[in-house]
Amino acid sequence: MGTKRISFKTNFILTTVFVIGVGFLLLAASHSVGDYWVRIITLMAIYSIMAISYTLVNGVTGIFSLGHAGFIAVGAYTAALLTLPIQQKTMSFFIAPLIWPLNSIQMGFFPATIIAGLVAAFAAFLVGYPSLRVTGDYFAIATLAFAEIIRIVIQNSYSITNGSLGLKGIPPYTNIWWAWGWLLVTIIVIGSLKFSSYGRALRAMSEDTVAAGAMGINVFKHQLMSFVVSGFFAGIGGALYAHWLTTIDPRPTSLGIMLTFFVLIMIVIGGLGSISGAVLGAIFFAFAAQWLRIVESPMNFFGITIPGIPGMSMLIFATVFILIMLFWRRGIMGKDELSWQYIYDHFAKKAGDQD
Amino acid sequence: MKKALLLISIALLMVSVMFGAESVKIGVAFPMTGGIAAFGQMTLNGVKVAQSLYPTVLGKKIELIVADNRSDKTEAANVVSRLIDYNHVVAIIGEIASSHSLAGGSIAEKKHVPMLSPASTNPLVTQGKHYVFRACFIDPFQGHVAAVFAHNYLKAKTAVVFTDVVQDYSVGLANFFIKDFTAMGGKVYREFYQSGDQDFSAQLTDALGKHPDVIYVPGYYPEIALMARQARQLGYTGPFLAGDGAEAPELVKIGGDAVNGVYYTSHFNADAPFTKIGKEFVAKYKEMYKESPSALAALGFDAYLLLRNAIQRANSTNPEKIAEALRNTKHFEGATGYITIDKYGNTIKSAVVNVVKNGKFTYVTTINP
Amino acid sequence: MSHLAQNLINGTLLGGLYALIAIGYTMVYGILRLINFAHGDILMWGVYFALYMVIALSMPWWLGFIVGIVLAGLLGFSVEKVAYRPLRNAPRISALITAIGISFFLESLAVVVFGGIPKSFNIYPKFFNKIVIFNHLRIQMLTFFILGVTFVLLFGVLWLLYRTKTGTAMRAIATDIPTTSLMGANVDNIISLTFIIGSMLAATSGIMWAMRYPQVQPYMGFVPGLKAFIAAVIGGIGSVPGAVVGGFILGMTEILVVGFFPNLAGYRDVFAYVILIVLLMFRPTGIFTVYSEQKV
Amino acid sequence: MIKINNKKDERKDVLRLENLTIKFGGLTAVDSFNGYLKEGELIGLIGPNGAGKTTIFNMITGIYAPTYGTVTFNGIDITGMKPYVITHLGIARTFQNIRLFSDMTVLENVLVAEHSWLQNYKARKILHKHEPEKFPRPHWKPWFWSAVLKTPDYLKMERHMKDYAYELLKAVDLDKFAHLKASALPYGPQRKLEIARALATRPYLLLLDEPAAGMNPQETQELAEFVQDVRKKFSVTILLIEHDMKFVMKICERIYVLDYGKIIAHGVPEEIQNNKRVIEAYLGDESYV
Repeated sequence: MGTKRISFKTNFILTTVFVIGVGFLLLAASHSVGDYWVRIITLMAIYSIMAISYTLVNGVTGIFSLGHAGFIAVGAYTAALLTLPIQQKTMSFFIAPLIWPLNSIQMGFFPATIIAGLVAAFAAFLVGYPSLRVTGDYFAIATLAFAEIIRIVIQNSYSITNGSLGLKGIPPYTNIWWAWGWLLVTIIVIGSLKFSSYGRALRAMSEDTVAAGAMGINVFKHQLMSFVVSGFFAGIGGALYAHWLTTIDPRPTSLGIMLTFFVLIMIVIGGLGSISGAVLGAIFFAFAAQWLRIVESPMNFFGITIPGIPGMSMLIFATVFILIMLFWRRGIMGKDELSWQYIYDHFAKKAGDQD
Repeated sequence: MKKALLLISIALLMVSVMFGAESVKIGVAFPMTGGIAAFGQMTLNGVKVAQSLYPTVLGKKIELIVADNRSDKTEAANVVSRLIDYNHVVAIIGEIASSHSLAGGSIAEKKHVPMLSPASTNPLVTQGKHYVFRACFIDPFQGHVAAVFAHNYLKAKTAVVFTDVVQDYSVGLANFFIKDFTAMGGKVYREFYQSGDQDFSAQLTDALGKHPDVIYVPGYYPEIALMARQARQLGYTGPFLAGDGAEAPELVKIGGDAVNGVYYTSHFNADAPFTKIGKEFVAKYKEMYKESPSALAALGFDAYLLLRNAIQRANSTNPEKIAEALRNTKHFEGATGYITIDKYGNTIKSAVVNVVKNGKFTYVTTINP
Repeated sequence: MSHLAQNLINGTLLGGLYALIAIGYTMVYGILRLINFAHGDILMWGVYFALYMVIALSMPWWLGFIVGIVLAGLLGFSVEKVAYRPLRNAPRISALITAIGISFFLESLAVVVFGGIPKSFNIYPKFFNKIVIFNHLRIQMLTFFILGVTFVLLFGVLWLLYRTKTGTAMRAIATDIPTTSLMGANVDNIISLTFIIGSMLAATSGIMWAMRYPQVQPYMGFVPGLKAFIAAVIGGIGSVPGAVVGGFILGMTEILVVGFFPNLAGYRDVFAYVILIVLLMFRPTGIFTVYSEQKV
Repeated sequence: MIKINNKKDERKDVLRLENLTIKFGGLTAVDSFNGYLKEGELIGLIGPNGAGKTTIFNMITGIYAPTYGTVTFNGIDITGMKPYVITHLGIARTFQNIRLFSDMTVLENVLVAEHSWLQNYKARKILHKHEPEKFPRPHWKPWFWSAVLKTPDYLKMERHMKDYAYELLKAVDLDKFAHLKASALPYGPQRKLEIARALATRPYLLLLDEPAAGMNPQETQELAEFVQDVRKKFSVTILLIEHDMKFVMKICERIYVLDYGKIIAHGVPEEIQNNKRVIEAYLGDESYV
């Protein structure tokens, strides 16, 4: 049982080296793999932010929300409305003009992102405050209903969101550095939260709310806090997404329940409750969505053409999803984190097995 | 063994390089799966007909690279990026749905590669863009055509307009119809629904209380078919008027007898093509697919030809030059009529009005811009 | 006046369809405490089964419908057996996530097997489209058929639950699984039976849905499923009569709101969700209280 | 006829339960329970299965709100307060079926209970009103942000919490398992850990729900010593529910006997042992052997 504990100093140095290493990798990638893959790599970071913020609620805190897409949508719309050039706004809003003061505001990407996060966090507070009074699957349904309400309101508010016409011409600010930079911030903040006294309280609640209450934890307040923090980063993710795609609309397939399902797939693959798992799940999802094009397009094996099967990639994702839930419920990481300690323990165990 | 493999791979590489040198790559970004896969499939059929009729340009073979956007907006942007960056296409025929064209268009714009949408009718798609074009007319024009038709042909005084609040397409058409129809002295009442709705009895009960001369439903065929059925059940016998979203064989399949008397504005009618090339297209299409082409197929056909024509006039496969040539398209003879592209990338061309008669799409009239 | 009456008839019709789906939801929830997200998708598969029985195997329409309904029952049975049974003792959240996964899977599979393009469902006799004019009200024959079937099935289910041994066992399991199994009832069989009945009811509703709105597509089950769940919550989840009442309340509300405030049509779904949320906040047990959840 | 030792007790009341009644639907689970705990006492609450013992615990700790009656703790009426506030005020408990946070380590289990140190603001406010001299006005700190930003303040607090947690674990002899998952512990140590976790909230009053359940006689013996030890070391008042009569008779100063939600006897162990009604109530119950 001689597992050594890695000291804080070693940990810090290794992590710094790792972050710088990833930075160099990204730098190299942005110059060599071409714009298409750079876009996908950027998308990976955006998905990761959405997944981490989702896993904070669904995994770490153990309350099952189905309303994540609602907060992403709030963040996306807020940021987009703040950065859209005024001229573009007047052109886009041809059904009903944009209301004051949004019609005369244009600001930089960074403040817009922060405001998007704050507005999404506020939305999360408004949704969480009533919803958290119910538990379990009722909570899931209540948040799903709230997310749909958010989407429908966006769809019908022509003078604020341009309704079903959506927004276009959003400046393409999101690049690999913004996305991965925000991902780093997200990991640091939510990681720091998870491994603080508050994080312990959240994890305790996820196991047993009654026992946690008996240990003096204000369950409602902590759940709400986790929900609001999650909402903030979902909003950031939404803002990055809007400026990555440059156009957003309130269709169910773009910022609706489908998006929540996708993020759910990511965190189930990665392991509910693990930040590093969420990142791995998101990277896997973004990559596999491209890679699975192979099964959908016709294949040519030495002159024999196998017709592609449309819709196959989603079926594969769904199958993987169910198989994980049935046979491998911890996913890649379970609730653990990919820390140096984890890696060390892993290898120490391997070495031990060989002895 | 290893050597043999190496040799084969080198040979393959050389073949592909040679082949690459001989061909002009054009990307096709359509939804082939997901919610609007049917549209992608129809349009692609038209593109393929065009390719089989005119397979070369500037003495080189035209190679189509089809990429599926899965009816998903994120993927719509990804495939355009993929086509430009990974497949090195010189131009893109693409994106059917307007929201997808908006997502893909911004990538094409950034990369200075011309993108020609066959069927995105939302005015925002080309707005402010230099490299995004379309082969179809835009929503305001279609709304205008419908208003003119309702007023002059149907002699309607009162219209009820059903808007699909979820579809920008429907909102656009409805608004421009209302603007023009009231300007002509008509009276308009509004009702609302959304895609995926299946029960319109509440709105219809309300609408029929207004005794309309025409019901304008600029939506998509599933809802139009259901609405027509329910309206007939509620006793409405008058005409319906719709946009090109009504045009699909399923309209008749779902709607049955109830959709007889549904007029719709469209780009094309296979029974009455009024250009020479249109006739050629219909013949070839029937030969290849054993059925009549849809308007989307005709638009796909025209998109391919417009692009080929632009490459010929540019006498180059340089994307910048192709875009420049596209912008100068004047009175080009396509299957859907004579097409002129204005400086905004939009087309100026005539619209047709068809009607469902005994379960068949029948030509009624042509309305010029 | 006739405007109101017409809307009331339309509302009853929609409500009846919701009610049939909600019964399946409420029965499964009552027994397993599981929101069976896949319920709406089983409905969709039932409709496709019926369609293909009639089109591909050229069965008469009524036989096709019955076979479709039976096959949907089998599908519900297999879903429970393959996906839910192994998770019966797992945390409830895992079961819920799996249910979402199953829903996603059944939809994706339908896209691959049947294609994503809506298919028309014109396989029933024209007789149902006939219209009876009654004092300015126009009522489709289908309306009588749907209402008739709904009420017959509803009373059938109530009879099964309250007048048969199996039904007693079902209600017993709903309160306490371990005790019931001690008392000699085969819990697995009874849970399977619940899924079969629920799925068959959903398929019946789905087929009637397709008769009224004659098109079939892979995502057709999602919205009715969600609405039916809301109906079940309104009525008090776990209560079969509650589900029926909830279904009628919801159907009626939706039709009346759109009928009298046409401008709010865009917000129609919001009403259902707001009803749901308000109810969850203030009376989570619904109209017919069946179970209280406190257990420490 | 209930016999009560009427000797005058000068110690102050830690807990006083008056007419405590709860009804579930038509069923009265606990009927007018009256009882008290003096400072430093170790009191037993016994009765056959389903007599309503755990329900009383749940009412004291705020999990159930009583239908009638009041719970007074240190002179404060805590009836109907939220469980976490009651814990902050100084009542901690264990559970009949061990409810450890099994996915977390032994150390983390204790640290979770110390989390309330950061934010028992509400409880302090209540206490402040009652005993201003004992609880000076609390300084509110944005602990949440400190925790996320890892300010020196927070790190100091965290170190302090860890030190105390180790101290507690040492006291229950579990410090060597600090980094093991709680679920990996054997049964007996899990019981002990649950007590240590309850102690980490720094209670005045400790409620133990069947601490000896599932233990063999030797373990029970050890536990009896351990409980007495805890009372002395942490100067807490203890109320415990137990089935094992020998255990209760041995360590408790007074005993309440409950049957069908009603008190049927109350007194010192000797009195209870010879009470006819208690014997009657326990006759059919196998656990009384």
